[in-house]
Parts: sequence; structure tokens; C-alpha cells
Amino acid sequence: MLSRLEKKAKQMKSKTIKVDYMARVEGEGALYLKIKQGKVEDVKLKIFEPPRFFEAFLRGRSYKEAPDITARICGICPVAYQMSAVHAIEYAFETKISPEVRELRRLLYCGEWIESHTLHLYMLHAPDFLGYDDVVQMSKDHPEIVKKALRLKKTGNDIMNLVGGREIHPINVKVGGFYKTPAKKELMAMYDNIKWARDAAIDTVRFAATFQFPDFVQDYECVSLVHPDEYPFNEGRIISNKGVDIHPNQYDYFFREEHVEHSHALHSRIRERDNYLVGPIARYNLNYDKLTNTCKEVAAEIGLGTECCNPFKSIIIRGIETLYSCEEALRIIENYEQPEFPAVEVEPKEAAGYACTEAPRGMIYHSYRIGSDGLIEDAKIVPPTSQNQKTIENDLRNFVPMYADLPDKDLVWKCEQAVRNYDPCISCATHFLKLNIVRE
Amino acid sequence: MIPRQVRVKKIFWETEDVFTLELVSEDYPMSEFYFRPGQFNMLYAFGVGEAAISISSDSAKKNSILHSIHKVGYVTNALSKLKKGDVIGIRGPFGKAWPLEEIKGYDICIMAGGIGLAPLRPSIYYILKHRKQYGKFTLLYGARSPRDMLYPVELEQWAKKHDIHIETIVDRADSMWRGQVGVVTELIDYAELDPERTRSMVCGPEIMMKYSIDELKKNGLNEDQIYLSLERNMKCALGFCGHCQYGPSFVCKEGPVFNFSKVKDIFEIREL
Amino acid sequence: MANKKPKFAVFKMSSCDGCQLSLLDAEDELLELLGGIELAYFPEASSRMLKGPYDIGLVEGSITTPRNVEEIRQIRKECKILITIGACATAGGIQALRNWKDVKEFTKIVYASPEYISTLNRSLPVSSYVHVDFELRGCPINKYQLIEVLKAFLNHRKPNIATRSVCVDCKLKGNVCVMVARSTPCLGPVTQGGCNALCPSYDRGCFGCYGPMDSTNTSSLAAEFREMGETNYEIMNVFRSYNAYAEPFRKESEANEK
Amino acid sequence: MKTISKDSLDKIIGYLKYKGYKVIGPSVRDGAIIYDEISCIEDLPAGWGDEQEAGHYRLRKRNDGALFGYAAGPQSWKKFLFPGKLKLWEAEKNSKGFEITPANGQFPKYAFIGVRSCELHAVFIQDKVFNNGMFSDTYYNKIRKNIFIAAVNCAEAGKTCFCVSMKTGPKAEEGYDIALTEIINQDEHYFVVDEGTPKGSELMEQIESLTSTEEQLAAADDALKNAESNMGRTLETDGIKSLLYKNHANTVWDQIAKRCLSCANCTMVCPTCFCSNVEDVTDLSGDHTERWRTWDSCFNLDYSKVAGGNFRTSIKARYRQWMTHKLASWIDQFGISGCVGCGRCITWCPVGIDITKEVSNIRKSLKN
Ligand SMILES: Cc1cc2nc3c(=O)[nH]c(=O)nc-3n(C[C@H](O)[C@H](O)[C@H](O)COP(=O)(O)OP(=O)(O)OC[C@H]3O[C@@H](n4cnc5c(N)ncnc54)[C@H](O)[C@@H]3O)c2cc1C
Ligand code: SF4
Ligand code: SF4
Ligand code: SF4
Repeated sequence: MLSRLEKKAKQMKSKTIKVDYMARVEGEGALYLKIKQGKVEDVKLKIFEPPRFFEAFLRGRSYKEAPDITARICGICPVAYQMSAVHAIEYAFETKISPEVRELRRLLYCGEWIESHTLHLYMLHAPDFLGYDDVVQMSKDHPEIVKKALRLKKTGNDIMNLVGGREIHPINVKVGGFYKTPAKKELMAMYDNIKWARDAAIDTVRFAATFQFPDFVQDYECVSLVHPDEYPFNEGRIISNKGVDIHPNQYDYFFREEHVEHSHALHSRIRERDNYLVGPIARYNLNYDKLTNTCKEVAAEIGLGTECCNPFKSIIIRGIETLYSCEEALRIIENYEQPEFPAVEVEPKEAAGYACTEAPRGMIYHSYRIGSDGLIEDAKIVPPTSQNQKTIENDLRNFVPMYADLPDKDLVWKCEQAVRNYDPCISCATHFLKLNIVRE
Repeated sequence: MIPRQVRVKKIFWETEDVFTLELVSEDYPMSEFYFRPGQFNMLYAFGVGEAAISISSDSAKKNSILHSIHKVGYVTNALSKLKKGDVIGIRGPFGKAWPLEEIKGYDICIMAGGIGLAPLRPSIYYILKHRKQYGKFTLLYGARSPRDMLYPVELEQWAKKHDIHIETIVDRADSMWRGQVGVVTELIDYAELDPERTRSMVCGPEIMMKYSIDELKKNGLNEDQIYLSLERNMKCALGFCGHCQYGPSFVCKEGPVFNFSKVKDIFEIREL
Repeated sequence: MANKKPKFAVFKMSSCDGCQLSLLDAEDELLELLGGIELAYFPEASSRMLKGPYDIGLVEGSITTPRNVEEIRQIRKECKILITIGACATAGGIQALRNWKDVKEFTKIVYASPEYISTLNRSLPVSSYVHVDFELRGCPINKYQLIEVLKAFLNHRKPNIATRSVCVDCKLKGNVCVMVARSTPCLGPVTQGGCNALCPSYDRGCFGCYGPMDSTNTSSLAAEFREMGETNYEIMNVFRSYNAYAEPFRKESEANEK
Repeated sequence: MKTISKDSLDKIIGYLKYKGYKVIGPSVRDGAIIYDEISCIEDLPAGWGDEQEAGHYRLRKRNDGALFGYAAGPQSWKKFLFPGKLKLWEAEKNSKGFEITPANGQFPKYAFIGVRSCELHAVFIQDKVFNNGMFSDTYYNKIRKNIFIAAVNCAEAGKTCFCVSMKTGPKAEEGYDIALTEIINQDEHYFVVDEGTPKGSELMEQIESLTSTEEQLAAADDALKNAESNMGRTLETDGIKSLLYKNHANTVWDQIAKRCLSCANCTMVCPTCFCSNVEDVTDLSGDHTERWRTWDSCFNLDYSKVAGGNFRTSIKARYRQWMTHKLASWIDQFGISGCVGCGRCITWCPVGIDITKEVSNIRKSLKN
């Protein structure tokens, strides 16, 4: 039965929906939708986060400072930023890091993924599905779930704390390795808790699978790193399900950031083609076979299949990736031997370097040109959210007609939810996006 | 370092930002809080912290003690919010007292500035009570404004009922003020000091004390005839924390009351 | 504490979100903390956005756009206590590096169509525009310090946030000085403690992310760095990072420009 | 005097542990000799020496395997007797007001292995500080009462040492339970042990030992003489009190202030510095509160703050307070100098300010 209000809404021919300040996303964004006769006429995901010019002030700084400076682009996924910088610079200098350091770096990613995915999943996104304003409200009805979520999140932070020094803007990452590596016994001290976290992650997937998902399947061009032996964190080729298969040093050739009139924003797209998708769904679809058996079993148990094209289900995949990160962390800790040296010597030279890594919310690209004095001459950084922005808008375009008849309040909620599918991190996106200063 | 608990019997405002706490104890006999004029307590506001506060009541009154407190920061603010019946912590009394025994038989000149009258009030009570044992008794008191004057009613009563010469002065007058305007040192001529026979006690802001002492010296007092009470940052009041060091002295143990001759060499050294 | 829960708000200017995330990173204390206050406005965490006035407002981020200026003035009106968190809000943050450059030039480097960018010439701390009741340092802030500040304000006591050097924390922790024992340049002696001497604990020199301590002698430290073989350019950059526009660091970096 | 083999030291450590002591001794960590809990002789810095200068410290490999072949490191024993952070008490609100509970004090029983003569003197000095005639500090005294001290005589002085000037070394004269002198020659590595207290003798009864021979005693004497003759620094103490009191306006202070960072490192490493601060912390509800004591320093700006202002805003005034206190007013306060000549403040000052040199600069300034 449609309520009186809804009936009334249905009769309305056109309306404009504005969300001046998107909640539960990282950074400041606004949403503007113009709907005419049930069809989306205009959609803008606006970003009014002020620009911070990172690429500009990386110029003239020493390569050694890059991991610390780039971390400050985003407090939500600093590891992905500093690690992409480090990888790009090591590529330029042809630095060969030790296998132990490589493993530790993967461990640091595990920490960030566990923390960031859990944050998004439980604190930012789950309230949408369950109808709460926030996790505090949710905790009143589901105290045990929230407590568990917090402990799971903390497990990720513990890893970042130990390996990186702190959870936000870690200080231990450097070109060539780390400043200091942890002792095996320090890592082992976390082991049991991570085992607990693995079980909690399984519960998380099952929990997320109970949500109601709109029947909304899209045909995406999924892009992610693919590595022959592992689920991608820190390296691999850039692959898409529609034929891209390149080394990150070719990124600039295949991907373009374009200026789109209506939103004054740079949208990434694949050259000669269109928008694409990065993030958990893309990674899952392209790397399913690299997941651990437990991940596959749990995915099968909840009936997820090896491919998923419903963006709303990204919340489940975040759960699976959290599970993967726990298992990967356990594997790394089991095999860990503290290396003799925390870092290898780095020899700067005049060169260019490129790297992509996988932030929790998707692939990130960094490229640098460095002078023989070790000073950065040019830098380019493409964060995941700006790569997804066009896809987000497309989703809205296709999604809104399904619900155009809902009362405004509910429609707004649904739209916000659709944006939150992407765990968009506007703080980092904006350093590269144009911003529209007119706020509607 | 562990405070004892006392109860607020009364709290009343002396001026806009100075209030007086009357404290009593149920757990200990009040005799345990016996003090000598010039000594101070560390008052503890629950969860906020401690402040060194001089005792400003009559040391002969055995049933409660008074503290007059200038509201300047966190602790003093918290204390100012207390209500009758509230409990605070207290440690003390600490420090050296005014030399009321030694100066018996002499003329007494007290110079006080602002809140500096509070630590001197117990001495005034004492001298008035033992009036015969002292010579001429003068109190010169300066405040920022008439409204900042401490104990105005009491000052009037003293002047009326007792053998004490009181002169007051304010930095800035208001329309109601009929008295003098200026700084406390300007009052010294009224005291008509007999330098040989006089002992002086001074308390107030450090700069006020400096000029008062200059003035007393000009009037012929020797350095050892002048006593002053100093303020320093104080954390423990036990001589451990180091904060209140003043040259070779710890203000909490060797002070706050000093004979000026003891500190004269360092009194004018800046930032000591 | 009063019976009525204090209304609490978190605002964001120009920043990386890290400092407000610190609040959500306090997993062990979060529920207790949020239980003790009324979360009236915290868009990063909640869809509920209550109107002011607020009892306590936290502001993250520096003032870099005309819009920021407008907002912060409004926020000040609505918050009884205004606390700024992080290097951006207390010193202008890393984006204050623009303060030495021509912003138009910077805009061109990053954006293809610079005409759409509206920003002020300088990135300044919140206190340059409105009165701030307490400034919590750090890039990012330390979550335990944040909780301490909130506890202190809720209980009307002095926040136990020391303003002295990182060195004191190092010594309390039992660290061996990286400058004396390894000749690693370290900003610890002029930087405010609060991070629990994190970098020296990880065998690297402090790079000053908590900003200048209460009384700095940067020129003496810079001279020591020079002695250790750092060039003026390097010294300039060392002081010109996350708290670049905090006065003592700004002056020292400028003193080493050539 | 008794002579014990090097390995007997392990037995001493074992015996002390058996007696319930927490045994603290030197070991190598992060490129320096630090004091921490040790469990056996292997934890000691065998074959490590150091190289110290103003603002400079490096470990140096020795070729003789000496266990105590280093000079004073960055830490001192004060961290055990006067911990950097200590909970004093906690309190809970209740219907009557509040209830205070003293921090349920754990007072470990420490055995200190390797206390140098200057460090012993530093402990004597702090004894006076924490028993100042009017009050005595509970925590300090409870710990102090129970410590076992195994002193070690210095066979070699560090480059920043000046205990001879301060008359605090290099020979440990009193206040120890046992004192060791480490002797290493071509084919022997042994200790000459002096028993200072019955507690020390009781321990030595459990340890295999021989009466020291004339030769061994002579070797121990030589070791001390060697240390005495190669003191890295000297400080002229004659009339030091009036020198500093009278020179509060000397321009040398301005010179120092140009370099001093007011970072407080010197006070943190000094074995006699005793300043502390208190912090009151509360939980969120405000119903539970704790009082903590932490190390403080006269170099910290807040230290001399009062509601009406600050008594020492300039770095110059703070350095002057520190040095004048150490070398002059300390004598008035406690009848003894506050400096034992260990040289830590010189080595660990990031910009290498040298107390001995500054005293001589003041003296020189008077001659000009
Ligand atoms: C011996 C003695 C007697 C005193 N008698 C009185 C009196 O009778 N009436 C009165 O109103 N005031 C008196 N004072 C001054 C009073 O102690 C300070 O004003 C009070 O400590 C300020 O505390 P607060 O927390 O309210 O101030 P805040 O300014 O909030 O203090 C904040 C911080 O400043 C520092 N601070 C400021 N002043 C002092 C201080 N004097 N000692 C220690 N720390 C300080 C502390 O670090 C404190 O935590 C006396 C001081 C001394 C030393
Ligand atoms: S040591 Fe310095 S740079 Fe490192 S975290 Fe602390 S304040 Fe920041
Ligand atoms: S002042 Fe310096 S040399 Fe003297 S005891 Fe202290 S640290 Fe050692
Ligand atoms: S003397 Fe040296 S160690 Fe001491 S405060 Fe000054 S710079 Fe720091």
C-alpha cells in the first residue's frame, strides 16, 4: 500500500534533490540531482572540499619526504598514498627491496584494509541498510555487533600502529624499506587477536549478507591490479575485464582525466572508452581466484558467486576483503623473520617512476619525475574516488528512476546510500578535482 | 601528598572575583588545622587540582578556617563554584609564619596590595587581640578599584573599634569613592614611621612589594625590619617539586614569609 | 558534569580528515565517550545534523577559501567552547606551503582549468579568524590527547597537554637520543611533545609534526644541523612542512631560504 | 678484599634474584649503554666501551671483553628511585564527598649492578632532597631502604667526566653493599670485591672467592689511578657559589642563551635533578580522578608560571637557574653540590653545551 504522501509524490512530475552536505563520507561533498518525469536530467556529485595542491608542493622536495607528505593527502588511507609514492620512487631508482620488507609492507596494507573496511562497513554504511543515523544509534539496538566491529577495527589499527608507528600518517615507511622493523615477538603478540579478527570477519560477511539489496546490476568496466601470486595490494599489472592489460608506467597513456562541463570536475576514463570502476568489486571480480579458501567458502556460503556487479553488495565484498586481510596478516606473521637491515641503501638518480597500489576504496596511481639531486620535479597522483566519480554519477542516473516515486526524504537516503557504496573519500579526491564554488 | 577532607560551611563573595571559603572538618578535630598567621594550605578541588592559598581567618578561632581566594584559573574557578556542604581536599598548613612574637613591642606597619591583604588578616586579628603588646599599628592598603577592596566592612569596624590606623587607596576610583586615588606607597607619609621602632609586613604583587620596600627604606627602615610574603609556582608544598625555588630558598619551606634581609640580594634580580 | 549531556559538534575546513578520524580510532573509549555527550553534528560519522548552539565544537582543517571564512565565523557563534584539532587548524597545515608561492601558479600545476578554483591566497589557522579556546596540536593529533582534552573541558579542569619539547617524552620513555648517538637531525628539541616521541622511537628524527614548543631556539638547532652537514635548502624544508606557518618554524625556514 | 672470577658475577646476579631482588644492570640498547632489568651476565655489555664528547655519544668495541668498560650512559639510577611517571593516588566521588586511595604502591626490591662512584653520590644527594628535614618522600624512601648496591670502580674515565673535580670519584668510598673493581690482563679477567655492609658480606659468603693478593690489590689501585689521571674534564669549584651568585648579570649567560634549546635534556639525564610536576586526570564522568607525578624541568616554560605571569620567560634565565642551582644554591639548600661530575648533561645536550666550559667562561670573563 502506498502511503498518501507517496502517492502525492508519484504525481509530481519533476523535482530537484539537493544534499548540501553528504554525511558519513570522508571529506566534504554535495549531491545535486534534477529529476524530470521520473528521469534523471542532471546529476552532480559535487565536491567543495578545498584544494590542497599536493602535486605542486611536492616539487622541489626530496624524494625522502614523499612518503610523509603524500600521507597527508588523506588521513583515511594514508598507507596507500605513502606506499604508492615509495613504490613509484623505488621504480625510478631501480631499488630492490628485501623480501622481508615486502612482506611487512603487505602486512601494513592488511592493517589499513581491516581498519578502513571495518570503519566503512559498520560505521558509515551499515547504518544505511539498517536505518540508523549513525553507529551510536545502532549500538543501542546492537551493542554486541558494534563492540565486535570496534574490536575488529582496532585489530587493523594495532597492525598499523606496530608496523607503521601510528594509525594515521604512519611514520615508519621510507623509500627502500622501513626506519625500524618490528621483532618477531612483537608481531606474535598480535597473533591471537588477529585470529579472533578472522572469525569476526567471517561473521561480518554473514552479517552484511543479511541486508536487503536493491536489484541493481550494472555493466562495469572493472579495473584493478592483478598479480600472478597474490590478491593485489602493492603491485601488479593494471587489468580490466574489457581488455586493459598494462604496466602502471603506461597508465597515463590509457587513462585520462577529463574535464566535464556540468560538474567542473575531473573525471577519469579509459581513453577512447568510458568510465570505469575501481575498488572492492573490481578487485574481487578480477582476482577471485587469488582469495584464500576461507574467503571463497564464505562467499559461496552466502551465495555471492565469483563475480558481482551490484554496487550495493560492495559492502559484502569489503567484508570478504577484511577476511582476506586477516588471513594474509596471519600468514605473514607466521613466516616473518626480522630482516637484518630495515631498509636497503637508495641511490637517487635522474629518473621517472610510476606505481599503482590498491587503497581500500580502489586503485591509486602515482608518478614522479626526480632530478639527479633527489629532488622531485613533477608529481601526479590519481586517487580512487576521482576515478570512480563518473561511475558514481552513472549509477545514480540509472538507479534513481527505480525509486523516483519515493518521498524526497527516502529518495535522498537511497541516493546517499548509492554514493556510499563507493566509500568515497572526498578529502583525497579533491586534491585533484575541480571544485564548483557555487553551492546549491 | 594525600589531602584530608573538609566541608564548606559557607562561601561568600568579597568582591567580584574574590570569594571566601569557610571550612570545617567532621573527620578530624579542628585543632589539627591549627595554623600560624601567614601560613597557607594546599586546597584541592576534586578532579581539578590544587592551589596554594593562604589562611585568612583568625588563628584564635578554633571551629573553622577561612580562605580568601582570587578566581584566576582552573582550580580557583572550581573552588568558586562550591556550595555549602561540598567537600574539598586540604593539605597543610605549610610555610613560615609572620614573626608576630619577634616583633612584639614594636610599632607595626602593614602594607598590603589587592589579595595580599588575605594572608595578612590573621596577623591583624592577632595584633588587635594582643594590642597592648605592640606599639603604633598602621595598615596601608591599596586595591585596583573600590570594588576590588577586600573586607571593606571589617576595615571600617577595625578602624572604629580598635586602636589601628588604616589608610586605603585605589588605582582607579569610581563615583562612590571618597578616598584617595593612587598607589599604596603614596600612603606611607600617613604612617609617620619611627624607623627605629617600626617593623613592617608587606604582601601584594611583586612590583607593589618592591616599591613598598623602597619606600620603607627611604623612611629609614633597615632591611631586617621588613618582612614580605612571596608567591611562586607551587606543586607539592613539601620542598620536593622544585618549582618554588627562589635563589637558595624554597618558598614553601623557608617562605612564603621572608625577612627582607634574607632575600635582598636577589629581590631585584630579574627572572630569578 | 551537568546532567544534561553536552552538545558536541565536529567541523571540517581544509584538511585530510585524519584528525577527526582519530576520534573514531579511539575504539576502546568511543562508546563511553559518545555515550557521555550528545553527538549533535559530526557529518563524517552521522547523518543526524542538529542545529547549534553547541557546547563543544571541534574544528579540523585550515582556512583556505572564502567559504571557510564564512563558515568559521558562523561556527564560532554557535560553539560555547571551540577547540581546534591538528596542524591544519592550529598552524595552517601542509597546505600553508602555498603561502610562499603564487597560488595561481600552484593552481595551474594541479588543475587543467584553474579558473574554477576559488581559494584564498593563504592557508591560515582558525585562530587567525576567530577566538579559539584550546588548540590541540599534531599532524595528526594523538587520540589520547584528544580524549584528555575532552575530559578536561567536560570537567572544567586544565587539560594535561604539555607544551614542552619532544625530548622530555623521549627521556621519559627511555629512548636514546638519535641526534647525540646517531647524528640524525631531529626537530625534537624545538617541537612540542604529545606524540610520545614517536619518530625517535622508530629510529628516525622528529620532523616537527606537533609544531613549535612553547619556547623555541630554532636558530641554534639549525646551526647544529648545518654542522651535521645539512644544506640551507634542506634546513629550510625541514622547518617548512606540516607546521610551516607556525611563527618560529616559518621564520627559521625563511632564514634559510638562501 | 676478596677476588672472584668473572663468572662468579653471574652467581651474584643469580643469588640476588633468588633473594627476590629485581636485578638492574647495564646493557646495550639502541646504540647506548642503558640500565634495565638483567637476568644473567650475558646481558651485560661485554666488550663495549663508549666515546663521548659534548653532544656526542658512540658505542665503541673494546678488545678486552670488559663488562664495565664504559662511562656513564644516558640513563641514571634515578629512574628507579624517582620514576618519571608515578601515580600518587586516586579518588572516587561518593555520597560523603570523595574517597582517596593511595596508589596501591608496588615497591620493588632492586639490586643495582654497576653503580659508579659519581652515581652513588648522586643517590646520596637525592637522599637529602627527598628527606629535606621537614618532609620525606614515601615512594623514594620505601624503595631506597631496600636496594642492594653493587658499585663498580671506574678503571677508565669518559671524555666528559669530571668526578675528580667534584670529589665524587672515581673510587666508590661508601654507601655500597659490595664494590667491584674489574681487572683484565693478558690471561685473567677477575674482580676485586670490597664488602661494604653485612648485606654485602652475606652475599659474598655464598660466592666462591679468594683473598685478594697484593698484586691483585695493586692492579685494582692502578685501575683507579688510571681513571683519575685521564678525567676528560675539570671544573674549578673554588668559590663557585659566590662566583655564580655574583655573576647573575654576566654576559656569558647571553652567549649560552643563543645556543641553549631549553629542551630539558640536561635535566632529564642528570642523576640529581629532582623537579616534578603533578597532573590531575579524570575520567569522562568526572567521578574518578587520579593524581600523577611526572618529571619536570626548570627549562620548561610552564615550570615557573603563576596566574599573574611567568617568573622565567627567557631561556637565559632558565639556564642560569639550572646551573646556579646545580653548582651554587644546591649547596645552600642541601649542604652539598648538586653536580657529581658524571658529564651526562654535556654529552646529551643536543648542541653540546658544556657546564665545565661555561663555568670557566664566567671565570675568564672576570679576568678580561
Ligand atoms: C604561598 C602562596 C599563597 C597564596 N595565597 C593565596 C591566597 O590567599 N589567595 C589567592 O587567591 N591566591 C593565593 N595564591 C595564589 C594561588 O595559589 C594561585 O593563584 C592559584 O594557584 C592559581 O590556580 P589556578 O589553577 O586557579 O590558576 P591557573 O592560572 O588556571 O593555573 C593554571 C596553572 O598555572 C600554574 N599556576 C599558576 N599560579 C600558580 C601558583 N601560584 N602555584 C602553582 N601553580 C600555579 C599551575 O601550573 C596551574 O596548574 C597563593 C600562592 C602561594 C604560592
Ligand atoms: S617525533 Fe616529531 S615528527 Fe615524529 S610524530 Fe612526534 S612530533 Fe611528529
Ligand atoms: S649537572 Fe651534569 S655533570 Fe653534574 S651531575 Fe648533573 S648531569 Fe652530571
Ligand atoms: S643545556 Fe643543552 S640539553 Fe640543556 S636545555 Fe639547553 S640545549 Fe637542552
